Parts: sequence; C-alpha cells; structure tokens
Amino acid sequence: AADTKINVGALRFTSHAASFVAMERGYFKDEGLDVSFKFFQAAQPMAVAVASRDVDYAVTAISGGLISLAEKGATKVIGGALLEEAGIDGQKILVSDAAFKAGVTSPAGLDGKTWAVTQAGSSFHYMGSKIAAKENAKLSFKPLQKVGAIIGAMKSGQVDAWSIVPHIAKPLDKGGAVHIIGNVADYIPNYQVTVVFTSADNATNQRANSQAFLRAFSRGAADFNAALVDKTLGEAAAEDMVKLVHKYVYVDRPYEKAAPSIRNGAMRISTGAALHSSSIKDQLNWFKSEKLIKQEISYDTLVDSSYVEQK
Amino acid sequence: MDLQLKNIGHQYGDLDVVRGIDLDIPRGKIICIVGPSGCGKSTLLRLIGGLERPIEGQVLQVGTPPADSINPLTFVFQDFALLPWRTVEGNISLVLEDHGLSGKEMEAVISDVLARTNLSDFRKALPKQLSGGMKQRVAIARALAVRPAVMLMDEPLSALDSQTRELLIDDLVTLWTREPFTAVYVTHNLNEAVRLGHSIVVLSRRPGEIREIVNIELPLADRTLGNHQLEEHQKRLWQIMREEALAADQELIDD
Amino acid sequence: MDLQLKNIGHQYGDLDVVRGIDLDIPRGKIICIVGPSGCGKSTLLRLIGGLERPIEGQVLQVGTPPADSINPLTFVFQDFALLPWRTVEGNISLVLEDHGLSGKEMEAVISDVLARTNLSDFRKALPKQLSGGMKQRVAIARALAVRPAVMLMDEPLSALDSQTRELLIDDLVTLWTREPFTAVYVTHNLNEAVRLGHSIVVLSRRPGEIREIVNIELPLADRTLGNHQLEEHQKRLWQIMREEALAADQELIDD
Amino acid sequence: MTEPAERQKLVDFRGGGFVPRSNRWIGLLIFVAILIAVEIGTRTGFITSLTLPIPSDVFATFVELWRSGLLWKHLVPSITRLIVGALFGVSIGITVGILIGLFSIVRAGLAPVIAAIFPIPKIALLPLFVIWFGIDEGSKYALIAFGTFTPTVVATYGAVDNVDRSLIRMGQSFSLTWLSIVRKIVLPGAMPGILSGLRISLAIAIILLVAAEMLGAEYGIGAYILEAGSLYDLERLFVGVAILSILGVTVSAAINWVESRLLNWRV
Amino acid sequence: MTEPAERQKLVDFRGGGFVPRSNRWIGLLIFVAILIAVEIGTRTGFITSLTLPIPSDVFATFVELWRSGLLWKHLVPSITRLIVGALFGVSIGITVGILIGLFSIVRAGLAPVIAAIFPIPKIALLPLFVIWFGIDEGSKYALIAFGTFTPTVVATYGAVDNVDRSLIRMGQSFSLTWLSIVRKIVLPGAMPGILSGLRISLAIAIILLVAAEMLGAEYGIGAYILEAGSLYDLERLFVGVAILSILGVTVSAAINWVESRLLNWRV
Ligand SMILES: Nc1ncnc2c1ncn2[C@@H]1O[C@H](COP(=O)(O)OP(=O)(O)OP(=O)(O)O)[C@@H](O)[C@H]1O
Ligand SMILES: Nc1ncnc2c1ncn2[C@@H]1O[C@H](COP(=O)(O)OP(=O)(O)OP(=O)(O)O)[C@@H](O)[C@H]1O
Ligand SMILES: [Mg+2]
Ligand SMILES: [Mg+2]
Repeated sequence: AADTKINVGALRFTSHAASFVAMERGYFKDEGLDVSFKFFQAAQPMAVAVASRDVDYAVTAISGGLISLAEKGATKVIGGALLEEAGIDGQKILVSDAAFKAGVTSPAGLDGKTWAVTQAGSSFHYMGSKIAAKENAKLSFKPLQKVGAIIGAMKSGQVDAWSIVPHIAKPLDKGGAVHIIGNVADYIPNYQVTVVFTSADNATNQRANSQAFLRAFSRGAADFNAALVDKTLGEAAAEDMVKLVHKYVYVDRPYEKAAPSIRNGAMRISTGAALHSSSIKDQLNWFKSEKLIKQEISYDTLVDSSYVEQK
Repeated sequence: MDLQLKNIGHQYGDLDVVRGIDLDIPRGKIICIVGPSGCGKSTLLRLIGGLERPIEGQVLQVGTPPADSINPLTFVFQDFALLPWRTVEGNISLVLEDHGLSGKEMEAVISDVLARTNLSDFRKALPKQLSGGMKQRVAIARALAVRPAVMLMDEPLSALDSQTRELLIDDLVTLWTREPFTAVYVTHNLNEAVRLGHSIVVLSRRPGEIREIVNIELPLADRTLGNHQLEEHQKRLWQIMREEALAADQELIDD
Repeated sequence: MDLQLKNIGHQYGDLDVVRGIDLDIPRGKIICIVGPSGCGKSTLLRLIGGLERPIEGQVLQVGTPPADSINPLTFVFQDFALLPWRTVEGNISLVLEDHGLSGKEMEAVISDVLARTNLSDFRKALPKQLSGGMKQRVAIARALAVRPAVMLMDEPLSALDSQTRELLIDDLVTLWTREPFTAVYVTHNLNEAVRLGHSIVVLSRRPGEIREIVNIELPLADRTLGNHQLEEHQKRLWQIMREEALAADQELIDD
Repeated sequence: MTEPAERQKLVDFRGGGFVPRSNRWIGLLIFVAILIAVEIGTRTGFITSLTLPIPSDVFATFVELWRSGLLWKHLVPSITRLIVGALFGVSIGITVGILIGLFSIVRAGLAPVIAAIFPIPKIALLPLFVIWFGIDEGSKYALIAFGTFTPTVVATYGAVDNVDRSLIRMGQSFSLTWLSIVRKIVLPGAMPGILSGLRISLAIAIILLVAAEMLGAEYGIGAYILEAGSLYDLERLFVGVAILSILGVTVSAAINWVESRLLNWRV
Repeated sequence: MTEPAERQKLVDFRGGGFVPRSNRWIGLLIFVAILIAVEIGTRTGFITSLTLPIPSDVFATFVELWRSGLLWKHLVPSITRLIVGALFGVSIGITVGILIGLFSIVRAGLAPVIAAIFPIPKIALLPLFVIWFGIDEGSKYALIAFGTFTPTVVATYGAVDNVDRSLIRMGQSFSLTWLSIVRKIVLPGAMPGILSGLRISLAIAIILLVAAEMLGAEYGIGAYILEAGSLYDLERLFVGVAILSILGVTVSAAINWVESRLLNWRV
C-alpha cells in the first residue's frame, strides 16, 4: 500500500514526540503511509474525532470518554505509548506553597487535602485516587476543566495538590509557588499513561495500515527513548532530537527557551508500543468502582490485543 | 363605473361595527362620509375597496371601469403610507411596476402626476425631507398615477395642520374641477365635508347606520371660506352629530 | 401676575427661530399665537414657560403670583403628556406630590378638578382606556390642579378629531367664563384662535416675528359656530397668512 | 331593480394576510413529531448511536436522575448560582445603565468600555476568574454576573434613551424635582426596555452556567453536562441540555408574567 | 417704563438636561487612564503578577506576535471562520425568520423550537459537533453558524412583525402581487430590525470563536487564547482577548456604516 493517506491526531506536547520523529525521519513514508497531523487543544475531542473517522490514529490517556466510545463500538486501543517507569523522570506530585508551608512535604501528608483534576474520570483523577489509596488519605477532588485553571488555582493556593508531567512541574517548582513532593511512578508502577488508539473499523478492517502505523511509531519511540530518555547516543543526538521536537512543540518560543522544557518532558514511550495490560485493567476497574463507566465493559471491549505485546 | 352598497353589515368578533348600509356612489361625484369616531367609517371604506370582505350584504361594481384604469379602486390614507426608503418618484413607480408598463410610459405617468400636484421639483426627495402637506400630495399623485375609477380617501387631511389642510382642500377642488373624479371621502371634519362633498352621509355612532344624507348643490369651485350657505349646512350637520360625538368621546376603551 | 416679553430672540445653532418678539400677557386674558408651521410658536412658548433660556431678550414676571398657586406657569401639551402607567388620579397627584400637600388636601384638589372637567367617573382609568378628548381633559385637569397663574397651551386640541375639538372648545369657554384664567394659546387653527383668543398674535414664517396683533372684543361665550363676525376675522387672518403657510409647507426638511 | 344594460360584479377582495399567529398546539405537535422521528431513526440504526441518543433512553435517564434524588442535588446549586449571579449582574447593570442614560460624563466614560468588553468570551477568562474570585461559589457568581452585566447595561441605557422626552419636559414644566423625574418618569418609562433586555441577559446567564461550573463544581447542571460530555455519555448530555432548555423556557415565561403584571398600562 | 408698584423678575429656568451625549475623547481618555493605572499597579507590585499582566508587556507580546508574522496566521483563519459561519447562520436565520414572520404554520411549528434551543450552551454540544460535522473547518463553521442562527431568527421575525401593517395594506390596495409586497415593503421595512439583530449575532459569533477553536484548530485567535490559558500565560491571554475586543468594535463600526448607508431614509 504505497502512500495511503492517514490523519494522525496530536497535541503539541513532548509526549507525542514518537509520531513527530516518525514523520520527520520518514518512518511513516517507509511504511507507505502519507501522514498528515491534526492538532488539538485537548485530548477529549481527539477521541471523538477518531470515532467520527476524521482522524485515523491518535495517542491519549485512557479517559471515560475513550472507554464510552469503545463501548459504542467506535474506537479500539491498539498499542501503548507513554509509560511511568521507576527510575525515569516521570509525572510529579505537586502541592501549593500554602499546603507545603502547612506541612505537606510528602504525599503522606495529603489526608484531607484538595486535589485538582480537569474532569471526573481524567488521568489526574485516577492518579489522585491511587495515591490517596496507598497513603490511606482522603482527598476531595476539584474539577477545573483546564490545565491553565489548575495552575492558577495551585499558584493562588486554592487547591492543595496535583500531579502533572515533569516539563510543567519543574518550572512551576522553580518559580516557588508550588513544590514537588513526590513521583507518581512510586505509587503506580508501570502506569500506562497514554495509549495508541484508532477507530474500530481501522482495527478490524485495515490491519495492514494499523500495523504499519505501529511499526513506524515504534521506531520513532525508540529513537526518542535512546536520545532523550536513556541518553545513550550522546549530547549531539539529544540536541538533534530536541530540535526535531521543537518543530512541533513550543513553536512560538525561541529554541533556547523551548529546549529545557522539551528535555524535562522526556518520558519513556513503550518499546514496540507494548501495552501494560495490568495497568489498563487496573484503570478499567477504577473507572467501574467510581461508577463512571458501565460495569459490563471488559478489557476486550476497549483493547484489540492482537496488535502488540501485552505485558 | 358606479359602486352600489347593498345592506352592508360588518362585525369584528362580537363587536357590531356597521349595519344595514345602502348607498349609491355615482360616477364623477364626491361622497363624504362623516360620523363620530369609532363609528366604522374606515371599516366601511375598507369594505368598499375590497380590503375586507363584508359579513353581510354586497359591494357591487356597476359597469366596467375605464380600460386605461390600472387600479380601479384606489385608496388615499390618512397616514400617507409612503415607503420611507423610496424617493417621491420611487413611491409612485412602486404602484406601476407590477402592471407591465414600459420605462417610458412609467416616466410619462410620473412626470404628469407630479406636475399636476406641483411636486416636479421634489422628485428625488425622500419622505423624511417632506412636510406633511407635501407627503399627502405625493400620496395623491400616487393615487392619480394608477388612473382610478374611484378614489377612496380615509381622512386624507386630518394628519395635517389646519393651514396646510386649507391649502390642500384648494388643491383637491382644482384637481376635481379640471377633471372630475369619483371619490368616497371619509372625514370627521364637517368643514371639509361641506367644502368637498356633493353629498354628505352622516353615520350614527357605533354600530354605524346612515342617519341622514345631505346633498349640497353649490359647485365645488364656489365653496369658499366663510360662504354663508356652507356655514348653515355645517351648523345643521353639527346639530345632528353633537350628541353622538359626545357619547362616542366619553366611552372607555376596553382592550 | 402679568408676563412681559422683551425683544426675545432665539437660535438653535445657526438656525434663527424667533426674533425681536415684544409682547404683553395681561391677567385674565387668552392670547392666541398663530403662524405657519415651524415658525417658532412652540419655541416661544417654551421660552415663556422657562423650559428654555432665551438667547436674546428677557421674559419678565410682573407682580407676584397668587399665594395659593403651586406652579405659576403651567403647560398643557399637544400630545397630552400623560404618564401611561398612572391612572387619571395618579397623573394628577404626580404634580402635587413634590409640594408637600397632605393626603386630604390632595384628595380635595383632585376631586375638584375632576369634577370641573367632568371626569369624576374615570378616576381609576388608565390613559390607554381613554379617548383623545378625555386624555386632553385629564391634562387640563392636571394643569388646573396646580392653580396656575398663567396656562401655556401648545396646540392642545390639534391631536384631536374635529368633533372632539369642537366639544373641548366649548369646555374651555365654560371653564374661562366660570373663572377667568390667563393663557397663552398656541395653535395653527384660525377657527380655534378666533373662538378662544382675546387677542391673536400672527407670526411670520421662520424666523418668527410678529406680523400683526388682532384684538377681538366679542365675549367668549357669544362666539358660536357660524358667527359672522368671527368668520370675517378668520378670513382676514387667513389672508395674512396664506402665502407664509404655502412657503412654509413647500420647504424641504434637511436633517 | 338594476339597470339591465350595465354589468354588475362584486368588488374583488384583496386584503387579509400578513398577520401570522402562533398556535401552541402545532408547536407541541412538531416537538412530538421530531422526537418520534429521532426515536425511530435511532432504534432502526438509521441514526447511529454516536450521533444522537435514543429519546426514550434519555427520558429513562432523566427519570432515573429524578428518582435517585440527584436531580435536586444538581438543580439546587445551579439555580442558586443563576439567581445570585444574575441578581448581581442585573442590579449593577441596571444601575450603571441608568447612570449612563442620565449623565453625559458617565456615558462618555463607560459606554465605550462596555462596548469593548461585550465581545470578550467569558470562557477565555476562566483561568483569571480562578485567581480573581477563587474556585468556590465566588467565581461562579462572578462569571454569571459578568455575563449578564454587559447586555443589561446596554439594554438599560437604550431604554432610558427611549423614554419619551416630552414626558420629562412635562415633569420639568410642573417643577418636579430631579429625583422625582427620575423615579416617577424615567424609571417606569424605561421598564419595558429593561424587561426585554432581561430576556436576553437571563438566557445568557443560563448559557454561562456551563462555563461557570467548569470551575471546581461537583454538583450543578453545568457540571453534570460537562462530565457527561467528557465521558461521551450522550443520554446524560441530552438530559442536561433538556433541563437547561426547560429552564430557559421557564425564565422566559416568568418574564412574560412579570410584563403582563407590571406593564399592563401598555397599549 | 415699568410700573414701579409691581415687582419684576425673570422667569425661572427649569428645563434642560436628560440628553446625555457621548464623547469619543473622554472615552479614549478613560481607556488610557485605566491602562496607566494598571501599569503602575502591576509594576509596583500593588497588583500581583498572578492577577493581571503588565500592560506594556502585553503590548510588547502583541508587537512580537505581529513581527513574527504569526498574527496573520492566527487572524486569517479566525476571520474566515467568522465570515463563513456567520454568513451561513445569518442567511439561514434571516430566511427562517422571514418565513416565521410571514406564515402562521411556520411560526406555529418553528417559533417554540427556536425558543427551546436558544438557551442551549453551544460548548455543551462540542463533542457532538465533532461527530456531526467533523473536526475540520466544518464543525467550526457549524458552531458559529448555529450560534448566530437563533438570535438572527428571533430578531428577524420580530422585525417582520414590526413592519408597519398600514404600508402592507397600502400595497394590497394598489393590487401589488404578494411577492412584490414581500420584496418591496416587508423586506426593506424589516431591515433596521434585522441589522440591529446582527449586532448581537455577530458579537455572539466572536464569542463563539473560542469555543469553535477548541476543536482541532492549529491556528486562530481562539486557539491562541486557549493555549495561552492552558499555559497560564497572561500576556498572551490578554493579547488574544484584546484582539477579540478590537474585532468586536470593528464589526460594530461596520454595522454602523452599513446602517448609515442602507438606512439613510430613517428619520
Ligand atoms: N381589525 C379590527 N379588529 C377588531 N376591531 C376593529 C378592527 N378595526 C376596527 N375595529 C373596531 O371597529 C370600530 C370601528 O372602527 P373604524 O376604524 O372603522 O372607525 P372610524 O369610524 O374610522 O373611527 P375614527 O374616526 O377613529 O377613524 C372601532 O371600535 C374599532 O376599534
Ligand atoms: N431642540 C431643538 N433643536 C434644534 N432645532 C429645533 C429644536 N426645537 C425646534 N427646532 C427648530 O426650530 C424651528 C421652530 O420650531 P418650533 O417647534 O418652535 O415651531 P412651531 O412653530 O411650533 O411649529 P409647529 O407648527 O410645527 O409646531 C423648527 O425649524 C425646528 O426644527
Ligand atoms: Mg378611521
Ligand atoms: Mg409646535
């Protein structure tokens, strides 16, 4: 299949770098895919866009919306992407300055605090719940819809705690208005943060294309991991990678300002797009326990496990 | 073409407005209809002009209208009813456009009626630039443009101040004298009625019935301000109407 | 209390409206002001009543108003200017409320003026329920309620149909005969002017200057419809004014 | 009776028309027809479940919401926010509108500012509302108040401008005090315009409920809709939307009622 | 000259007032004054940097945006969306409004439906718009069209209702055809009402730009604002808001101009 036209949905985040690398280094072309990117401001419309066939493949966190769409027979998860791995710089647990001064210097002190989420059923909600469960703490969750609103609320001390990717967490911490008090990876090991998904039709009827996409995506992921996560290729290769990513992320900032943010944002992307099924099952169970999705939804409703290795 | 009203009666819902009106409107005469306010004068005129269908009785056209008449029954309204977004000229062409006249014919008609109403200089003016008297002269020009067999005039002068009214009465008399037209002229002004009417129909208060028909023989051109014979007619009409008018004025309006 | 106008002149921007008006308004007389439309009659009245400040000249109050006068200079407007959301009674109490009358006094005044204008039965009616004639009688009752030294009436009858106008002229004559009041009465209706005016001031077209002052000696009560002497006065006034009126009517209005 | 030589005919009728009247029953019928069409379409699969929910499922969801008592838990805070927010926005809006209507200086200073802030989308300012008013009820009230404020101001000063100047001159001619003129003539005269402005402001207030409840709201119709949207739960989404729609119709009916009471003096 | 016994005095002046006029200069002055106050407030730290950005920084950001050429990259798609969406919404809205104004059946059927969909917040339906109209320009046009549609319909049928019936009767009395009456009397007569409705619809269209560009928009003022908001970048947020505000003022000025041209017949 030479030059099959496909649309790939993306957010302008470092966590989507695998696709950008595959595009820039011609891996998609090698697979006979003619990719054009569709950029979104939020993950949720991207899931809907895959369901409506406007976008063929996309990467996002597992959300209630994504599961509902799978339940309606519209979408399928076919591979894994971002991964929390002990030892690699991952998502951070943050507290506001006020909470920090009041003694919440480690996640153990979170009991009775407020935890910011964008929406019920978002990954923030899941992380908060898991951390609270581990620490035996009671959290109250504040839905604030937008990351910007959460940052505002954190800075002004109106919510106590939050978790977020490192490239947002670190500069905030440096600014002094919030403090990093822990790593998500310590609480949710092997957390499959984001997954690759496509429409049910693509998953069942366009196997060749889907496999081709996953192959190219995996090559991009491997390059990215080697350059910025494992740093096995040296500084020059790292800088090359940062420059590549900068074409898509923080485009309106000068390179010098963008580079640290991109480096900070580097997290492991699953090798070979492997899926950590135990993590996904855990997330599904959590959604059910929160009554956010129907109880009868199973792992196979959500995931087409015939594509990649299931860990 | 004459008009005949046969036992006309009309109601709005439960409200009896006019009742048992029999009337002949002969060619070339001006019939004035007077009566206290709310007695159904305007309604009667709308019935005559086919803007409303009488619930009882018939309005008959006797004979055929002249062949060159574009709109045999033509209204002139109290509030002028000019389109404010069209010029004087445009307001006249409006009523000619639907009748397949050529541009030249239209132009000729417009120039003619504007000349007859002394409006030639104001051809391009918008209604907002005109005084009330001029506006009503445009409305009269527009009515003349369609060569009506009968002009139906609903208090054409009562929105004007009395000086302008005086001037326009003269205009109408001149127009009629030059070329007699048939008209039904509704007014509540007895002075106007005796100045313009060949016969004057007095309606009772609502439901409007014909109280009396007064014929005035004096030629229109001789009916000048302060003519004694006219004064007598006017005084007599006022006596007929005074009580009806008083009662009509003292009625509460219920919504 | 008399009023004296001394060399009054007024402009709106570049527009010269009235010019060099000298006039005495003596106690107990009705002065009518007539003139072509737009000649500044209303402006002159507003200057007299202190609603506008004359650019040239002075309006003087000679003597003090009677002690019981609540509002010495009181207007009666052409459009009645009744508050549509207040009843007849409420519209009258409006003008008394700011003057510290007790409830009882207010009640007495209201009953009195309503009786004088034959409106006692319509006390609780809203303006929308009243005919035009009744509305103007409410406005007159309201003016009487403040016991004016001078009534300033701006075409009080010209929004009414001619039958109602006829009735209200009688009312005004009766009111004046029973208890003479001072009034400046602006109108464009010469018939009204000769029926109500002790003297009639004729203004020229804009800028309004005094063309002539006509005094009529005949007592108001004797000035009936069709009176020959009045007809003569009216005819004479119309001759003075005809050309001015014609010119005023043919003017284009520029915005 | 008539001359035999002359042809007689009835005068042609050419009036009538151009007075459309609304008819409640037809309106209801159309609603029901649309619902039935969608029901059949979704049940037969002609309309996919991604596009629209099945109306009867929506209704069932609504009944469930009602039975569970959650309906009130969502409705009460939303209505409270509506009332408090709109009360602030409308009362400040009317006050400012009247000041603009009465004083040249205020008009010169504020009218352009109002015109400039009108087209600002309130959701764009959400992050700032968090800082300015917090994430509790304060910011929700503020957002709704801010959204109702501008249209109320514009409607009010338009209404004051439209008060018949001849009534004001009348008041002056009877030497009424300035305050009397404002209280007894300007305010009641502006009332019809203010009330019809309220129709728009309150519709906007309902629309803004969703935006307001983006900020840390656990309960509320807006929060309910947002959650349903993020879970792509179409039944609940449509229940929420239908509730807002009913709310809008109710508010409009309430204004009708106030108008029929307060403005019965209108012709 | 005058009788010495009688006291003379000038008649009291009691008119005037109640005619506020706007004055562009004062308006501008107030704007500048507010800006300077905020500038001083933020620079001295009296207003914290969390609350408001420093105006001069906002201006610098704007200049930078302009220099980088990105301004046009954002502005062009947004304005295209505005124009296309509003064109659809307004033209369909006017058509439907006129039909409602002219025909009883249409009115009975559609007027209540319009009243019911008016208070539905468009952002609540965002997920559905993606399904219905895709993520490309289609859904953005649709959202803006939908948002302008309802107010336009309401304004238009109100305007048609307000066309002077006596003019229509005049047309009938001259035996004009139905189509002539609609074209030459009803439409021009409704124009003032339609244009003033447009003022509101177009303001709403600008507001909806932000909602529309939540859906897969790379460039656009709304997308720019959303991105700035999600990064809590106040300078850029305010640049975006200011652009929308200027857009709103421009559109309003454009309508003024059209009115002065098209409606010069008004008194
Ligand atoms: N379309 C209508 N529907 C209901 N009632 C009407 C309608 N038109 C007129 N009427 C009522 O019919 C009566 C007669 O009205 P009409 O306008 O014919 O009176 P008129 O003699 O012309 O009065 P005026 O001297 O005030 O012009 C009035 O009571 C009026 O309220
Ligand atoms: N407030 C104003 N500002 C500017 N021009 C005015 C104002 N009031 C009146 N004019 C103008 O002054 C002239 C005289 O107006 P005024 O109303 O006094 O005339 P009038 O004699 O009462 O006319 P009419 O018979 O029509 O009532 C007119 O040309 C009018 O347009
Ligand atoms: Mg009539
Ligand atoms: Mg006047």
